[in-house]
Amino acid sequence: MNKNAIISRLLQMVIVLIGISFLTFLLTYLSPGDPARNIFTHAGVMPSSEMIEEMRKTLGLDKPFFTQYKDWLFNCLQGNFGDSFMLQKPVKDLLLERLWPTLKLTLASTVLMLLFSVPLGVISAVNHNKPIDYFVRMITFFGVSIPNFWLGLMLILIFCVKLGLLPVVSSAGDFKSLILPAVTLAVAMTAKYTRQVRTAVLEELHSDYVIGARARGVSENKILWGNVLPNSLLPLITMLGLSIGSLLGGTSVVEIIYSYPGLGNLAVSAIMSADYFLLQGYVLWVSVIYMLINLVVDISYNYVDPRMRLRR
Amino acid sequence: GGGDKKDAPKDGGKAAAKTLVFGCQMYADGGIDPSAQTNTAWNCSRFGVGQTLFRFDDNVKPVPQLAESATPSDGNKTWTFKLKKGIKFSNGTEMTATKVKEYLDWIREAGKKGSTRPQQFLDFEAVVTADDAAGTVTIKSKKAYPNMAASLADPSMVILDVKGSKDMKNGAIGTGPYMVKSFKNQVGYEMVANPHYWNGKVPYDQVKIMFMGDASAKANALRAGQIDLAENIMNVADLKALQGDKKFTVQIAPGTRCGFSWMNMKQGRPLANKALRQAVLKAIDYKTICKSNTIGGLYTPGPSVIPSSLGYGFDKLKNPYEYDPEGAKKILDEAGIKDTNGDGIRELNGQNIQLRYISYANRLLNDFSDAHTQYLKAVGIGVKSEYGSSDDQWSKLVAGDYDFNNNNWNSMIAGAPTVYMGNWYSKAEANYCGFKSDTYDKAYEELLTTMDTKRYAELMQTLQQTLIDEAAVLVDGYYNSCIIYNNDKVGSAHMYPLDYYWITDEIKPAGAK
Amino acid sequence: MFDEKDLLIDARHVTRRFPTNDGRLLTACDDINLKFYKGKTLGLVGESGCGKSTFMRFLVWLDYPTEGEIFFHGKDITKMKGAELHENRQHIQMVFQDPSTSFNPKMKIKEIVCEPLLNFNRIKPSEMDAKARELLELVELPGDFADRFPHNMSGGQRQRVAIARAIALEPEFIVMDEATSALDVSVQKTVIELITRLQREKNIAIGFICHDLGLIESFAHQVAVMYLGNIVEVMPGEGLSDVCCHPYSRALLASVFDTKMDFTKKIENIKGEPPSPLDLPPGCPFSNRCPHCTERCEHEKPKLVELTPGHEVACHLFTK
Amino acid sequence: METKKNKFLSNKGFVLFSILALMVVLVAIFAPVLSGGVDPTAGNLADAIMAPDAKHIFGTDKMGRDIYARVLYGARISLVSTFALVLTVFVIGTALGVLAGYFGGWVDAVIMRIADMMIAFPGLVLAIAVAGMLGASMRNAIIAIALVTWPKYARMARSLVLKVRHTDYVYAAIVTGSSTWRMLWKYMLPNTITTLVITAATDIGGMMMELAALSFLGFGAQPPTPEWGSMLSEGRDFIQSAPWLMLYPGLAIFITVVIFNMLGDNLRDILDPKEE
Amino acid sequence: MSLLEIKNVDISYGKNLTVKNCSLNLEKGEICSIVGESGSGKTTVIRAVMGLLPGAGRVSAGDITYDGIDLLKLTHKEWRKLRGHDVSMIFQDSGAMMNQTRLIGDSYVEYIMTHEDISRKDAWAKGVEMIERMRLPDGDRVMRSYPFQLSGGQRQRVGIAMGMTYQPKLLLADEPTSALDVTTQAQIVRQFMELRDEYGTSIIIVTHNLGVAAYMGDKIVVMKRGEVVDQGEREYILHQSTNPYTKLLLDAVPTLGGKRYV
Ligand SMILES: Nc1ncnc2c1ncn2[C@@H]1O[C@H](COP(=O)(O)OP(=O)(O)OP(=O)(O)O)[C@@H](O)[C@H]1O
Ligand SMILES: Nc1ncnc2c1ncn2[C@@H]1O[C@H](COP(=O)(O)OP(=O)(O)OP(=O)(O)O)[C@@H](O)[C@H]1O
Ligand SMILES: [Mg+2]
Ligand SMILES: [Mg+2]
Repeated sequence: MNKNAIISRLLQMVIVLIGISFLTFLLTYLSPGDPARNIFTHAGVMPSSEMIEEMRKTLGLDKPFFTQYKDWLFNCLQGNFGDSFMLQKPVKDLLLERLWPTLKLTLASTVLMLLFSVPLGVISAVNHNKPIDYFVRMITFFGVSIPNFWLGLMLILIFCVKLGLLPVVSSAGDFKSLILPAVTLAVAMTAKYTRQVRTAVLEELHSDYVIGARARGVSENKILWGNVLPNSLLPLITMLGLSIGSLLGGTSVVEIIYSYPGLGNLAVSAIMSADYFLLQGYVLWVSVIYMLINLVVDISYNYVDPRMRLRR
Repeated sequence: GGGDKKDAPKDGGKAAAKTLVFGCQMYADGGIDPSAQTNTAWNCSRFGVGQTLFRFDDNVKPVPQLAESATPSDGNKTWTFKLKKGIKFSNGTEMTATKVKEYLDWIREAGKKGSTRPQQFLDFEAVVTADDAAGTVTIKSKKAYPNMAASLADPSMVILDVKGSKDMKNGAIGTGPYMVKSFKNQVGYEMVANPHYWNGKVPYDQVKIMFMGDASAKANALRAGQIDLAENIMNVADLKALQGDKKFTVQIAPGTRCGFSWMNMKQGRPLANKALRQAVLKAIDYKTICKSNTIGGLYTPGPSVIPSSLGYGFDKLKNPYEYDPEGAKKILDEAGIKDTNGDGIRELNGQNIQLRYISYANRLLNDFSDAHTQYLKAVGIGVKSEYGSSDDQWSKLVAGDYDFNNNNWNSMIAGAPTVYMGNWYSKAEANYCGFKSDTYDKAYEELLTTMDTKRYAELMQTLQQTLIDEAAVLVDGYYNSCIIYNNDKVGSAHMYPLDYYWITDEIKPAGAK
Repeated sequence: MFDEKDLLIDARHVTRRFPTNDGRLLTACDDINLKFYKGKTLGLVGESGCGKSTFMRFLVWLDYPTEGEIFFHGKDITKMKGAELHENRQHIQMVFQDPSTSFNPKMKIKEIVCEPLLNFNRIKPSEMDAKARELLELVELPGDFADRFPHNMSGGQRQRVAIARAIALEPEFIVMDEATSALDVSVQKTVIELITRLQREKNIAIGFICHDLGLIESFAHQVAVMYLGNIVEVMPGEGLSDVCCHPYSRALLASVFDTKMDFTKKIENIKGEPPSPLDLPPGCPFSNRCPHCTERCEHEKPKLVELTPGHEVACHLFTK
Repeated sequence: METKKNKFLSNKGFVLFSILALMVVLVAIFAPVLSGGVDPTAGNLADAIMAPDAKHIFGTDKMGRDIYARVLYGARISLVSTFALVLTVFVIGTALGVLAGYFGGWVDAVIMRIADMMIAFPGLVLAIAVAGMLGASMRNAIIAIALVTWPKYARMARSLVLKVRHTDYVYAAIVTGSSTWRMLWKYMLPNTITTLVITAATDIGGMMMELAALSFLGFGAQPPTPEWGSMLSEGRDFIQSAPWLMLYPGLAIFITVVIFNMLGDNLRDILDPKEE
Repeated sequence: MSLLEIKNVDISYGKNLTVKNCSLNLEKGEICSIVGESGSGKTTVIRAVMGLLPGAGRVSAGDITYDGIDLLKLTHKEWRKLRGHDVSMIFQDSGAMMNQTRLIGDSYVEYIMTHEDISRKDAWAKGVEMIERMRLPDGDRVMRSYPFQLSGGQRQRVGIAMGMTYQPKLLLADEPTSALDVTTQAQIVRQFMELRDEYGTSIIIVTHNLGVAAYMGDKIVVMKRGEVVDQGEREYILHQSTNPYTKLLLDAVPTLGGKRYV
């Protein structure tokens, strides 16, 4: 990817982000809840209508929709995402605080996934249609079919409650409390990627250059490890970017089950308490991070794969 | 497992630091600034940091804590509090009358920004004067307070060292048995014993407060030994299992909260029909519900909106609507509310009854609503449930967009049910159900002004009985607070009806006297 | 040589530039002037990527030139739009190179050959069977093929179907983009015979793209040699090997292998590769590979000049 | 045609899982019969949380409802909503993807930018936001997931269209004067269908789980509707004391998802010979 | 004894008998052209010689002997020694037969180092030398390129360079010029001829182009539907063969100055 392409990608990103910000704002705007009232009810106070009116004014909720949107967007651009009603803190601080735990969880599960899926996928592909291949495929099927919210609870039951090996509540965010959430997230991903690796390796094994290498007398081992595997991992890079992105926005269930102090957990409670600024900030942030990750992945993919790097 | 092994030296002996690990729900953001939100004020009291001049005892009566006595004069408009001697804040500063005044002035000012609304408990205009020599604080107000000791027992009135607290949010300096050592967002607090504590030796050297998400997490963490003590496990199955487990003690206190469903009696609403309401009450077996595996132990059954334990004459109330499904059917039949089209649902004014039941996931409310629905169906009353967020429930309540609306409220704001009873006063904004009764209104207006406790009790009796007679409220039951501990770790703990007090000096390690 | 009355298509100064991803311009066709006459075949030869297809695609509205005009019956077809374009499509049809990819694999042969007729409401769907048979017989295929799918046929048969589809509308002009290069020589021969027969019968003009000078010589009335987006020589098809004189044309000629050649002869060939169409040389496009390259060739681009009627060449060797 | 039929029937896995899938469908259809006429929403609190016994073979839940009946009826909700969801994203995604791929230019740009937007949207958050706006219900959960899933289909359809968009046979059809509508309908669409059907088939399991996950979080089906995800969420509090509350609905999801995943995979093997 | 002897070979893909009873002899230094219609089994035959039949392909009957060795009985290890060393193969698109994501040099070095115990540096130098011998200027630059960065003609020459690294006794070429422009085709054909003249390599070349087949081949084999229908010396095939298919083919070749249809 050259400079122009990156610039145009960034421009597209900006357009998409404006769209997202608008949509987010619209969605929360249209939500039936009233944030002004929520501030009071959250604190256990029954507000009078004057109190609500006053609060609406201080929050700027009495202005027309587009003015509100404009103000908000303008503030966001300056790094001010407003304050959370629920936690009474700047949204930016809250998100920053939660970002790292979620990233940590995402990365941990990704690493776990890679550790298992690559060898399994290769073994399966090399032994195509042999018993071990069937076995691995079977396992992967179970892996993708277990709902992670069920798996998580079962893991808690076994490892925390029955065996007492790991903490029930992962709020500490230390290494021990990372294990189960990461495993829960990794199971389905590992299953999915094992299949991907298998397919990719099989496909590569059928490509012309393998025949070429054989015709030159190159050994099968060299063909597999030196050529086929690196090539089949290339498309995985892009997939990985997408998965990391969707993990960022999709860890909620697992984070909730394990009381893990991450973004997903925060988002769900923001929604439950109609904490709109927090929610809007969250959506924007996750989208930006998601897009940035994908951009980085695309650039690196373009860099790693010479076909992309050097072709016109 | 259990405790924190790293912090506790294994050699045992006297040198071993005693540590308590407490699992609780994180309310608000876990802050303890009483001026910020109601919940942060509560946290300050609950975590053993701040203490009030008076506090509520097992009967929800204010009893002296930091103050010795409270004396009213000038028609209850002026109150003089005499402070106990020798009380120090955890930083060693003495709690003088000036310090108390400082706090009371500060909270009313700082509270304007937050949602605590300290003016509910102490009027903004009230003038506080301190007499350090006499050790008294005098408060003069234009408004009469039936019992200002109760008002000042609200957690927002914890006495803190305003000038000494550098970080009010997570490091407020109070007079409680424990003081904050460190705070970790979303994770919890590390507390240590207050070296200057006024009420004897502090039982634990350290207290770790861990925030945990849902009810079963607390139960599981208790079993796994991750925590020693937990508050309010709102899950009967877990609670029962823990009760049955010799390793744990479950302490249940009848609380001040009442779970009840508003019945919308506004014009044009089906429940404006009194016969229908009466049938509803008769159709529901509230005793079985509160005894069931699902709810049992967490709620105490009762027909009135004031919890039976609070001593507002519960025993003298008469309930004409004990569970009697046949009776319910009879009432309906007699009122002409019959099922003529044979679909199992009765019609009112020619239309199938389809009552909208709004509820939300809090303190088992959804379970009550489900149960009510089941019982009502059995007598031919159709119900459609709409379960959403608390926000949703609330907006529908205010908009009058419901037939039943289930919630759980604290009946004892500032130690008295006055505010709470206003919910059915026809001129109150908080009357969301359109209830109107002259008897009720008259009694309530008198309740607001009387300073006579006996008269107050009589009026309360009238109010409660009126609501029952008019079949105005569908009461779920009275919510019980609880505290659960691991017997190997904790020797004693106590739960009060008002759950302002979790970590107190009454919690002692196992084996300690 | 040709009667100007028979002039069917007149392409003038046609240029096509493609913007590339990195913002540069790729010149695929560079100021091309060509004339097509009724009932005659123009063969367009040249190396792969020199812009032959790009040019022919303008004639069937699959692409539009960046500059220049193409007149068909006096009207500039590059400006046509909407209904006018649709009407005119009937007159110009195309046969594609690869018979295996030029049909929708999910359609039956009869649907394929009758599609143009249905598109212009020339027949009703009920008449499809009969019409398909008729068309198939015209291209010497058994009528029963109407109910087959393309993948059940051989390459030569498929290419006949493609021709049947192209002539279904009785067009005045057919573009054939390497219409026979995917076929075996024996099949190629029969297809060429078919094409020339149909041309004679229906007086169709043909633009035929080809690599093989030997083949094009055998049936084209005029041949244009293209190199790097430029027409470097236009000459009559008959006796081509005698008159052709552009160094590139000669190189092409020398590259033809056939069974009647002298096998002991060493092959003469030109060196190197054509320059990238992304940066065209300022002078003659062939200058870097030409054995006769002079300094003038490197700086000045030669124009097409007429040597004899019907024979034009763009080379400094032949300009005085 | 003949050979195609054989291809399906000769694939043992496909036959097996088709039968199993059919059984799941039959369970859904005949839930009232199989449950012995027990109403899945009716119960008595007096019987709440009873361990499995002869009367309630899967035990009862916290409202005293029969879990066996609820699991059976749950198949109805799950299947109907999942099929509705898959169908919705399939139709919308394919249509938009085909349009974007065929027309290119600004049509493509607009559609794909919207798709990018929806993809970059954290799926669950949008789902919950929709639930917040329209209220929590299965229908809204479907809308929410559809909103974030259609881009996948659109992208796929688009890339498939682009693959043929520049083939000779498409150009040939344009040259012969085919109308745009015909191009889309006869050329672009059929070309995308097989792959997208395969994708949809393999997605059924995943979407079923996503819907269950939303219900689990309380943003999907509402009690007392017998839905597996919400049953799990209800049972979650009782994981220790009454594990049957979680076990049966969990198994139901797992088994159904496995069956549909396997079916989809076998279908892929049959329709897409490239894969193996 | 001939260098290569194919005797009554049948080749099948699974249950389909694709090539029937094929026999062919090749002497040292001889070039044999195989022509025939598409799908007639030309590629199959030379792949069988190389022991590289794709998928379920296998030789189901007959013998293939190379230099006295029965090729059908070789073990994997013996094959590896032979392939790329004594017997080389050149494909229609040599570029595609190299790993697209690795430098040509890397593939080349990998190849050299499987057959020879030399350092990477020497292997590289050897590659450069071979490439330059194929008249590609700047062999080092070519080695540092990816396959897709070269033009078709250049790639084909790299393929030939690789194939000729060990001066194989037998070179199998499957349509080595079909993907190229006519002018490039002429260059490649010329290079092939030079190989035989310089090293005495025996070549089997599969081609569609009868002109090329005739120009190169001492011997021409005509195949149709999996069978060898005609074979013999060039002169015989071009002028004396009575086989109708051969005649049909020859008749169809367009020749300059030959028959015109218009
Ligand atoms: N749509 C396009 N965008 C960018 N470049 C293009 C496009 N179409 C063609 N080109 C470029 O224009 C040049 C001429 O292409 P064209 O297809 O006309 O060549 P050709 O002479 O027909 O070649 P061939 O004989 O291989 O078919 C080539 O370099 C090609 O890469
Ligand atoms: N891997 C394979 N599996 C099954 N059949 C195959 C395979 N490869 C080739 N065939 C079949 O074997 C026959 C001969 O194919 P082959 O590639 O040898 O022909 P060819 O003469 O080289 O044709 P072309 O001129 O098109 O290259 C064809 O009918 C082909 O379909
Ligand atoms: Mg072309
Ligand atoms: Mg071949």
